[in-house]
Amino acid sequence: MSSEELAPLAFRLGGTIAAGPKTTVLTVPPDKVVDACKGVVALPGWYHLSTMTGMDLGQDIAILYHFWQGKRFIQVRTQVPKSAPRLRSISGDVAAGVLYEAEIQDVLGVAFEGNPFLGKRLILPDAYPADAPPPLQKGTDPHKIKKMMELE
Amino acid sequence: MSEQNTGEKRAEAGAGLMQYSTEGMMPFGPVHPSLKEPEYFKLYLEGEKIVHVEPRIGYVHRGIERAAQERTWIKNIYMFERICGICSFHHSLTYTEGVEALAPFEIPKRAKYLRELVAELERIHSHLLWLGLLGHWAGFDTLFMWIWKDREHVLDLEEAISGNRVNKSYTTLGGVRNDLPDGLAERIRTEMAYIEKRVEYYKGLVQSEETLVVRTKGRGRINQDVARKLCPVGPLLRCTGIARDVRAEDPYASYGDVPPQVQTSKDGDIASLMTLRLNELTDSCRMVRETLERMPAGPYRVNFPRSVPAGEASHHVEAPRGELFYFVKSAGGSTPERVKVRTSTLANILTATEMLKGHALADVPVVLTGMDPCFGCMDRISVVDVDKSKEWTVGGESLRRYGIEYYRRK
Amino acid sequence: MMRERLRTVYEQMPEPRHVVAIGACALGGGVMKDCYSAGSGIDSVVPVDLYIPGCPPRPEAIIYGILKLVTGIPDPIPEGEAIVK
Amino acid sequence: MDLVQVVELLVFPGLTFFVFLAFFFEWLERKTAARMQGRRGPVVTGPFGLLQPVADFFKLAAKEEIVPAESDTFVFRWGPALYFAAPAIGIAFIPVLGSQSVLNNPLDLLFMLFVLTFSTLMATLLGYASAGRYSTIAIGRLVIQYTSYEIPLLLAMVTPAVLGGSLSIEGVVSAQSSYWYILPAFVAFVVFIVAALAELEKPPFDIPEASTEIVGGWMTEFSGNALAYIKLTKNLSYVFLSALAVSLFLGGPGGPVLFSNGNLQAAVYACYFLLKLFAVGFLIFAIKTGLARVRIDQAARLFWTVLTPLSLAQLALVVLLR
Repeated sequence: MSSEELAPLAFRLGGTIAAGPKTTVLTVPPDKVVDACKGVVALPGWYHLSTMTGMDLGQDIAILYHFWQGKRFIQVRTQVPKSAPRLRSISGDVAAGVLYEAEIQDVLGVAFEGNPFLGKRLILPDAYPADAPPPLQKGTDPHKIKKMMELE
Repeated sequence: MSEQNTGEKRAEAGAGLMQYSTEGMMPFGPVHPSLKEPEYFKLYLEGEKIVHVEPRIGYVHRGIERAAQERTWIKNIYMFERICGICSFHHSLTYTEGVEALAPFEIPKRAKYLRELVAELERIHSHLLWLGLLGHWAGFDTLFMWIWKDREHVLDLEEAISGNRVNKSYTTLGGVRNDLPDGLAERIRTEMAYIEKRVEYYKGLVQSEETLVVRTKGRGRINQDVARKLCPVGPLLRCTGIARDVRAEDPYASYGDVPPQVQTSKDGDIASLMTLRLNELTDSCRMVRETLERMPAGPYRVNFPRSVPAGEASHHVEAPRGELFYFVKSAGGSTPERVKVRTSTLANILTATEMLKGHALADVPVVLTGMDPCFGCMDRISVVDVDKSKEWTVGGESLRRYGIEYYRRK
Repeated sequence: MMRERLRTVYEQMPEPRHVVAIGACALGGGVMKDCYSAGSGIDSVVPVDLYIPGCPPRPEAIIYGILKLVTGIPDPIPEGEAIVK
Repeated sequence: MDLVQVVELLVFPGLTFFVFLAFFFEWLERKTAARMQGRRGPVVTGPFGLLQPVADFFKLAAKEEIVPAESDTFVFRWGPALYFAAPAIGIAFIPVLGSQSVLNNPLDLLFMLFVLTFSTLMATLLGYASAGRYSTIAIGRLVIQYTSYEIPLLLAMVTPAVLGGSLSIEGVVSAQSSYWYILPAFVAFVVFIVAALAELEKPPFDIPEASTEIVGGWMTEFSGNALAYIKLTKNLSYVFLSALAVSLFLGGPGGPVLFSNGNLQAAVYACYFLLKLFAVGFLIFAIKTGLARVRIDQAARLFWTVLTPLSLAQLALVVLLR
């Protein structure tokens, strides 16, 4: 059902659609992600942004936007290279995204341009060492960070 | 983090935020009698009126999502349920059902019913806890004592079913850990009758007790437009009149067989949140009874493999505080590749600041309780006024000048 | 950060004072021990008089522990001397 | 002033007697609240936990005292003593053994008003001297609350004076030998009790010390000995205001004469007084336990728009009746 609704949007943005049993995944290039989210919330009844997930895939970082209505999820998905992790913020159009973006910025180091939390800590404690890598990036050793924070 | 590039942007963004000096700032926390967990709220006051709120919420950030990547699937259940002490079962339930969605296994029906039973018991104890705390924070300690005494009945039931009052560790991959002990069904029915009687009494009380009514009526009001924009979840969303409930819309466990009657109320203030939660309590009692009646016989658990097939799954449940969302990714190994947790309180915090604005200091505890905060879940947030793009550059005697301007505009 | 604050609060408290560590995480980190932002036991920050285990401890356990503390507090031990019973 | 008077002033029915009553009132308050809330209240120290408030007082007094660096040290140190003095002097004007009180003056009802004001003033000063943020907010609330309840309280106290045609407490008490003034001045009695709740900072008017909002209110920075005395003063004020209500509206120690012997009859009068005192105290406890805290603006609105007109109407009625 949501696949057909999404088809024109995907076509316009040059994205691809994959429909799973519960989730319809709309993959778009990073510069189209704001338009994609705007398009999803414009669909009737799809105003609810459940959350955003960031994942370290090795070379890239995947950003997932989870929208929910009824029995289905729409997942807008994009990837940014780990070497230049920046993306436009959706907080202007989908206000609920502010905190989720800030959280991803903290744990994965992705900069969301236009987010009021840009460059500020949200989830991490002040004692988290500034020179340590973001905690959810692969290869970060929790025990090393713990030592740096004098917790061990 | 590309620190060097973000400097300019930071200054730009900073200009959009409200900035006040520390005079007239009132610390609310990190350790404060009315906060059950250590959090810090900077309240900027003008007399008794709140002009700005800046919660800083990271005092219990632990780094669970990172640690989850290093533990086995089964070990993670016990860690995730310790994210939050009040809705612990819902955390483990979301996690296990999310993982089970990746594996081609059918979970026994009896296990699903048992999950719904414990989930509803937990909702009852959580809602009672909330109502008691609201009484306490409104300065009505008698209500607090009464309700928490009644809540013990539910906790005792939970202990009888699972062996522990709070962190129940009841659900597990492939079902639940143990069957319903013999003779407990009858006891649950008696206790539910008792709770229902008490809830009816409290319904009358919260409407007739004049001091409680004036403290909650019209406080922390939000409307449907704000709710659509800021995406709050759970009772906070339903009290504006939007009937969204994961249990009804996207049934999990056995909610397809024993569905809830979705409760809503119109006013969107704390008083309507109270009646809404009390109505949900009655409904939960009914659901507990129905689940017991219709529970099928059979096994309560199947064996689950140690490694989960590769794939991704999103799962959400209706925790007492609202939609609780888990995203699970498996690479086929014995540990998860990524588990993302979005707790209900994190989704509600933006709305809560919207609710606080313009209220008196005396309303802060009541309004903050209204959203039923669970800071252990929320980690840390420092909230800013997102709507206002107006520039606020105020220096030393800012608040005084702000006050003068405020009254000139009036 | 929080360590210093906790220690400050402890030192600001008027005498007599006692520290009760309640729950597995306060005792030694508990289930969160491997998390990067969680400590491993409160007794590395402030001296603890009483440990109450459990996750979470039952209310009865807390009451029992505090009663033990109230009825069985040894006299203050002079600095540098070991507790010998 | 002879020796008997000094003993009366300091021991019975003066200060010591009322301090014991203050401890007993705290016990009664805690016990009532506990029973109403389904708890047991103090049970450990003394029979039925009767000595718990005394134990608490000495425990607190023995604790280390902390003086904040930014506070006004002189006021911070000596203020609690003056704060204690207010109700301690006030109770000497309450007749306990018959219609005679230890200290008396033809205008002592006005002096009572001064004592009540002085008590609030001292609280304000103490909060101000401790220079904490919570204290500052609390004294703001305290002053607003004071300006709201003072006029109804004054009018409620004047009503029995008009009825008795006297401005002394003794005069009002002896004028009530035929009937109690609660009958013609019931509204004034209600207003007095509500205003007393505000003066005592008890729910629903515990706004200046709302623990869930501003920690300990204006007492936040106090500890040890000073806090022990502040708490004792609060309990003493409790007794003092209840005693004032008894004297003004319930005929004080008056009642049937049982003995011709003067001393025995004095003991009977003391019993009458205590019974009425506990009745009033109990009434205040029950109201306090059953209500939530209102906001400061709601409290001010209640006093200005409801209680002030009510007490004015009551006074006018009484003046017309006479």
